[in-house]
Amino acid sequence: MTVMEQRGAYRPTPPPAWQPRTDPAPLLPDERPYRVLGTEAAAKADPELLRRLYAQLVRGRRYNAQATTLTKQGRLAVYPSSTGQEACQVAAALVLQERDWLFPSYRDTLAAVARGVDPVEALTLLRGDWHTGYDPYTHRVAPLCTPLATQLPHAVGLAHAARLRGDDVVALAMVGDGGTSEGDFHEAMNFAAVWQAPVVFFVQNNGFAISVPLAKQTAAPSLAHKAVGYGMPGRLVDGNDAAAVHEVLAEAVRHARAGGGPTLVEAVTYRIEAHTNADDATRYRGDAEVEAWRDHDPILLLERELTERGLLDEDGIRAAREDAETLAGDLRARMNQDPVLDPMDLFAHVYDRPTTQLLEQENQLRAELDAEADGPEGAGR
Amino acid sequence: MTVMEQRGAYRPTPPPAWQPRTDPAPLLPDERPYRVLGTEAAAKADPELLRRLYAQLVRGRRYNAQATTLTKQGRLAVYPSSTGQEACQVAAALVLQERDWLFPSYRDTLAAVARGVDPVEALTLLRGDWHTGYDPYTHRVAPLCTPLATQLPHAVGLAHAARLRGDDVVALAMVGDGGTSEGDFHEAMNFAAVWQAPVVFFVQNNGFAISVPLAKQTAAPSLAHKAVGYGMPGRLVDGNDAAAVHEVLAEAVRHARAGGGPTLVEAVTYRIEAHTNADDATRYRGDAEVEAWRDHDPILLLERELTERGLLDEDGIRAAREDAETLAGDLRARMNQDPVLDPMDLFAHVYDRPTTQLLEQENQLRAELDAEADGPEGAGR
Amino acid sequence: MTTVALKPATMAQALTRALRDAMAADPSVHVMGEDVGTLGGVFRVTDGLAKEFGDDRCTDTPLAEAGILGTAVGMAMYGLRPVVEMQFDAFAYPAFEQLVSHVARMRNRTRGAMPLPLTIRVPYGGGIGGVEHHSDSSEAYYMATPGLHVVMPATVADAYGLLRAAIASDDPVVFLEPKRLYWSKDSWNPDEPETVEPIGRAVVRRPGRSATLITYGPSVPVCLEAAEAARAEGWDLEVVDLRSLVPFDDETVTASVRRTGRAVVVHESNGFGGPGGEIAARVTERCFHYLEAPVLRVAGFDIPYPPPMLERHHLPGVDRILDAVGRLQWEAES
Amino acid sequence: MTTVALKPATMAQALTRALRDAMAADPSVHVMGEDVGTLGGVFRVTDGLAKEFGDDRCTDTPLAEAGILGTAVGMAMYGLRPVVEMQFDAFAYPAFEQLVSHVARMRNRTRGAMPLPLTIRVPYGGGIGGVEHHSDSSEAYYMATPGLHVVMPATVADAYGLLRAAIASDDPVVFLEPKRLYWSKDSWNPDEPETVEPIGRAVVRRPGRSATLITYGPSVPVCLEAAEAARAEGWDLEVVDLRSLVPFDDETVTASVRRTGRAVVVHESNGFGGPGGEIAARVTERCFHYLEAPVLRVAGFDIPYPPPMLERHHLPGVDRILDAVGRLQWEAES
Ligand SMILES: Cc1ncc(C[n+]2csc(CCOP(=O)(O)OP(=O)(O)O)c2C)c(N)n1
Ligand SMILES: Cc1ncc(C[n+]2csc(CCOP(=O)(O)OP(=O)(O)O)c2C)c(N)n1
Ligand SMILES: [Mg+2]
Ligand SMILES: [Mg+2]
Repeated sequence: MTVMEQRGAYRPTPPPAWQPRTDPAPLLPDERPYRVLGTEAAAKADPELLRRLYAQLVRGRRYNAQATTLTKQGRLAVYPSSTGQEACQVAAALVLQERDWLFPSYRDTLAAVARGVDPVEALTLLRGDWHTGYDPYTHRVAPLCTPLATQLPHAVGLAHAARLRGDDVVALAMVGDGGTSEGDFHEAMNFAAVWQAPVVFFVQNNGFAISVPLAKQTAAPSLAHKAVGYGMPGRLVDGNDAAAVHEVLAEAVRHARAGGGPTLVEAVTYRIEAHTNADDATRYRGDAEVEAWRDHDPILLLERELTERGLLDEDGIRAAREDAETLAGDLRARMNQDPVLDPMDLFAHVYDRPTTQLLEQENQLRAELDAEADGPEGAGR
Repeated sequence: MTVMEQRGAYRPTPPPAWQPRTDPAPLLPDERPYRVLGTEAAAKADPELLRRLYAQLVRGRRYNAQATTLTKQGRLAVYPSSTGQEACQVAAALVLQERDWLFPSYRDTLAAVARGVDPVEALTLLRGDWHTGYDPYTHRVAPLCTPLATQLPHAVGLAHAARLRGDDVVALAMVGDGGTSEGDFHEAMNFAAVWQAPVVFFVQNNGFAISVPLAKQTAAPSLAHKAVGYGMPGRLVDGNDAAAVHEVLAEAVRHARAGGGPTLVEAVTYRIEAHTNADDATRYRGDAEVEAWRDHDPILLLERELTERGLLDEDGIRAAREDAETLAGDLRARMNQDPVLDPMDLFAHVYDRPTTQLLEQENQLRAELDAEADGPEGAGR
Repeated sequence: MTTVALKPATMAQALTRALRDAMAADPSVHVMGEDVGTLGGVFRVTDGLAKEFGDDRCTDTPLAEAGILGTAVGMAMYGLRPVVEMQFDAFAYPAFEQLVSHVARMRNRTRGAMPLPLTIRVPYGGGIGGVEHHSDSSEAYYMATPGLHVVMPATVADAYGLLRAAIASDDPVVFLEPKRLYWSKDSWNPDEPETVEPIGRAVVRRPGRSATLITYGPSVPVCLEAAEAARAEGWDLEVVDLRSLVPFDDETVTASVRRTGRAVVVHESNGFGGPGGEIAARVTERCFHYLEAPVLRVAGFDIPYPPPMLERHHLPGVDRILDAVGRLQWEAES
Repeated sequence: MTTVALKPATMAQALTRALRDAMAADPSVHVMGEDVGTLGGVFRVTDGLAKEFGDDRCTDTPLAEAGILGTAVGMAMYGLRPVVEMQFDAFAYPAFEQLVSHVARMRNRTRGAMPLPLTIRVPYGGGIGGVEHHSDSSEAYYMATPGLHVVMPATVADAYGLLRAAIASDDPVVFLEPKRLYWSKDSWNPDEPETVEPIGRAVVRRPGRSATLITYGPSVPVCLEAAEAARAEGWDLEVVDLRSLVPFDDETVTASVRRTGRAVVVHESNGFGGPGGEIAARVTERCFHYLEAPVLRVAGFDIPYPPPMLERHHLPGVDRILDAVGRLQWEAES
């Protein structure tokens, strides 16, 4: 008996399991980055919001400049600047409610600061006196994350947990263009979509992963196109247009909050400074490119919009800058003080209760420090 | 001076770096799985190819049955059957040239066998006398890969290396629906697209990852939709339609060979047996579902097409089954012999030359075995 | 005093019971992993939990270990107590970065503000005829990672007690379940399971005076068997079951070796770079003048885990242990 | 005999030269990693290679370590000799599964048919003021993985000789480059670099009679400094530079300790579960009756790597080494 005979008549049906599921069309991003400033959409933007964004951009720029200066003075071990990316940083912070969570990467101290974290605490990691300088629960800002894309599953898990608990909490997780190549990006996106977790994945595509340009990072039509492969919407936005970034993120946050699941937002922006102060950007890009982006500066774009529409005048500009100077001055003053360090902290938080081994080691270090303090002899070594 | 004043007039241009790249439309898969058998496309298929596919499907089904029997007899430690998926297995093997490479997973021994690997050698891993039973270079079949999706970057690297060397070689890498969730899937897809490596990613979506159904694995419109996020074409095919699978894979192989880069092919199929003989499929799926798929059996579909078109008669069917019986008989006979094992092999291939530590351990084991052989005393323990 | 009805139970059953009791006692305990829900896990350790507590408390995840552990980190950040299952030892490797760079460090990184009460269950070790990647002993990686606890039960009662303690711990615990002991039976009362075992205490499984066998997990029964066999040779061996590599119970181990003056460390993981080196070194540091012979090690060979048909040559067995005991320089005695 | 003009060169320069010479000598050598091309690597070790050999020989990859190592495996399968750079020690963890489950085992899995001539360069260790995840010492993970060679140079000449040997090896080599020695200088003739060093041979960097310091990589200069300082205390310390943890040169180490009768193992990686345990244990096994005191260990504390401002308290320094030497029970001598 042939298989055919066994199973009876032939039915030219498609495979039984197959059912077209989500329609991919609404998941696909626009063809070009969404813009608000300088377009008709700007008229609909809330003037108060635009002014708030402006003030924060000016503050953010000044913060970046101050932090960069502090590296030159040896007050910070390293600083990955977000100069040029302030619109993304600020919008990410402002778009969230107090109960929401922000998951920043090493480059996103400004977002943390804009959300309310004390700048000195935000910079602790980069000053080098401890890893995380702030209590993540105070402002619901996860520790600055250095291993690329590893913060993304954390955001998914937290958002999922909040939903399980019935809490109205959205998590917004930031990652760079380079970070999208990591396996953890993929796994986080997939978990979020399957769980319909209230997460917004926010990619700042600043054109480079250290020296590697986007073209060597991906062949995708855009990073936002990755969303469709997970069954979530992808959105593409001009990352230097603070109003556009805020609007797109706000929509994604609303969508997540309403139970609609995650969104992937790609903001096209540019890293004006080198990767960090330790990097030499002239090795991999020309001045012309940087200059072109300076013409597309986020503060420039917003300032133009606001002044043209009479929402900002010289006084307003001055006020914003004074506020920024206050921040910078305070930061400078406090960062110029040496942090108070207790070497015993090395052992205090490895475990809930230290193991006997750690207690022994703690005693050893204490004895060494006591000896150092006592005699001038040991100090030399 | 405001930023605006510094940079001159406001230009409402999009961000400088932005240029729409690849058009996503041609990358998107069809709405429904592509079919050949029972459709008009079947008329264009090469009858010789269809007959070859048929003979291989029958062989493959018999091979699966024999291997399953061998597990029941304790001759195989474990067997992940590809019963129901033979169209995918066979097409993957037949679509490649001799110089091409196949990267199978643990479930794809049949593809290896269809490509020419001795069935006993293909089953070595699952019998348990060694890990890989065949020399990968003989038939250009990579070792059966167990850690999910980890074979995919290997395929990309090999294809990339071949291209760098100027060799006309394509790599076809097989992975399951579950495997697409792993980070290595993502990283391999991305590298392949960025490098335009001549690789075909072949996903056998058999509905389950052990017990986990596809709906818990992904929320994507289809697995083939993942392709667009990497900038490569995604293709969706009825995995039980051998002619369709062969055609889609052949096109992807041609595309890769011509320098067009990678393709992701999703074949919708079904795992008729349990995950392995150690699994109990009744815990997570009902008979009705399995029965529905039996009606959509790959041999059934092809047999019907061939007989209806007069390309296959009773003699042809008998010949195919006799050939399959020969394979099964030979496999049975040879697998019923105990493999000859040399415990010293444990040390022979850890390094090019054994370390002194391994030499010591080898001596220890040899002495133990000698003692065991000598006296009846030690044998008891 | 009431007598408790002890019935034989397997280690797998005790683990299931521990999960169930923990979930019942604390709604923040969530089980997650590949096939843990509907199927009840490939070793059936999570059997029935999804049914009893719902899919949200016992969740079949997508197939991605870094994703599983990474999302569990996020859940723990929010106050849940995830209990993650890695399907097999070697399939925990994709999650290695999450484990080392986040799980082990989050508390320390945040000065204690953000502890991660996470349990990572890993069916581990060989002896079950598994094909490659299904029999790794990976504890050396974990014990070399400060911030993790590394626990492995060897008895049915400990499986329950230690898993409860792991889940209750405010620190991340890598909980290594010896695969080949899943079906080992013991008299154990599932209706009145033993109290939660504190993590970090070794236990003397068999007192003895001639030498100490220091071991854990899957090698404990082998050592007990060796100790029985050793009586024929006139050796009275003490067997110490470490129960956790981190924290390490120096006190119990040191006391035993000081008493016996001789020691052999036994484990199934590769010898070179394996836990035995650490154990032998620290025992020697603490007991040097009590030692009649160097602390010896009986371990898996320094090879990738063998295929099923050859694994018996790799695994430390009674003979190899007795052989090592025989090399503990007994001449001085006689 | 011609005199060779020795000029000071840094370890980073010697490594660059080794890569360049290997690429020039063998067209199958390919360098790949994050930022290795245009930028020349974040430590500039691959500087100039893309220019000289083209992007296909020195390739900036996408940012994905498992992808980098996994594709390198495929390239090696096809007969190339990939030299992979992991940007920092902790950023090699995402590639852990590829490393353990494939790189270390492919030769063994295929009975020698498919060796993987792969070099994995990892800038490693602390002492450079790096923020978290930039200063890990991960050698314990690698040495516990059979199938890998684990090599770490401590001198400029060895950096060249060992890297050439690693690239020439038909086995995978994890090549650990001590970050804080990148800019260390040495007299070394870049025009006539030293011959390729065989992997697996330790070297006595300083002969001595009182005790042996066993060390490697970043701790070698510290031990040499300690040995100098020890002269003031009347100790003549021998310093053995292992140069590779796998293969391990038992012969050189055993000979030294048998001669001196005392030993301290020094490394920067965490003590517990670190390489020191293995080393101390095997030295003790082989030298028990020659030892006047237990082999001691001076290592990093059992904590996650500290922030820059505290790392000096963590790293083994001269004082701690001398302290350990002082605890080697010298009473017997006097
Ligand atoms: C897993 C991992 N690999 C490598 C690095 C080293 N690294 C730090 S930043 C960086 C580039 C990241 O680029 P992108 O994601 O685009 O973010 P950006 O720096 O541009 O904000 C690299 C490679 C890291 N931090 N983590
Ligand atoms: C990294 C990894 N994790 C887990 C496993 C255990 N495992 C083996 S097969 C399997 C399911 C795979 O499903 P799928 O990819 O759909 O392939 P199929 O078995 O259906 O062919 C799992 C979870 C594994 N082999 N590797
Ligand atoms: Mg970037
Ligand atoms: Mg499947």
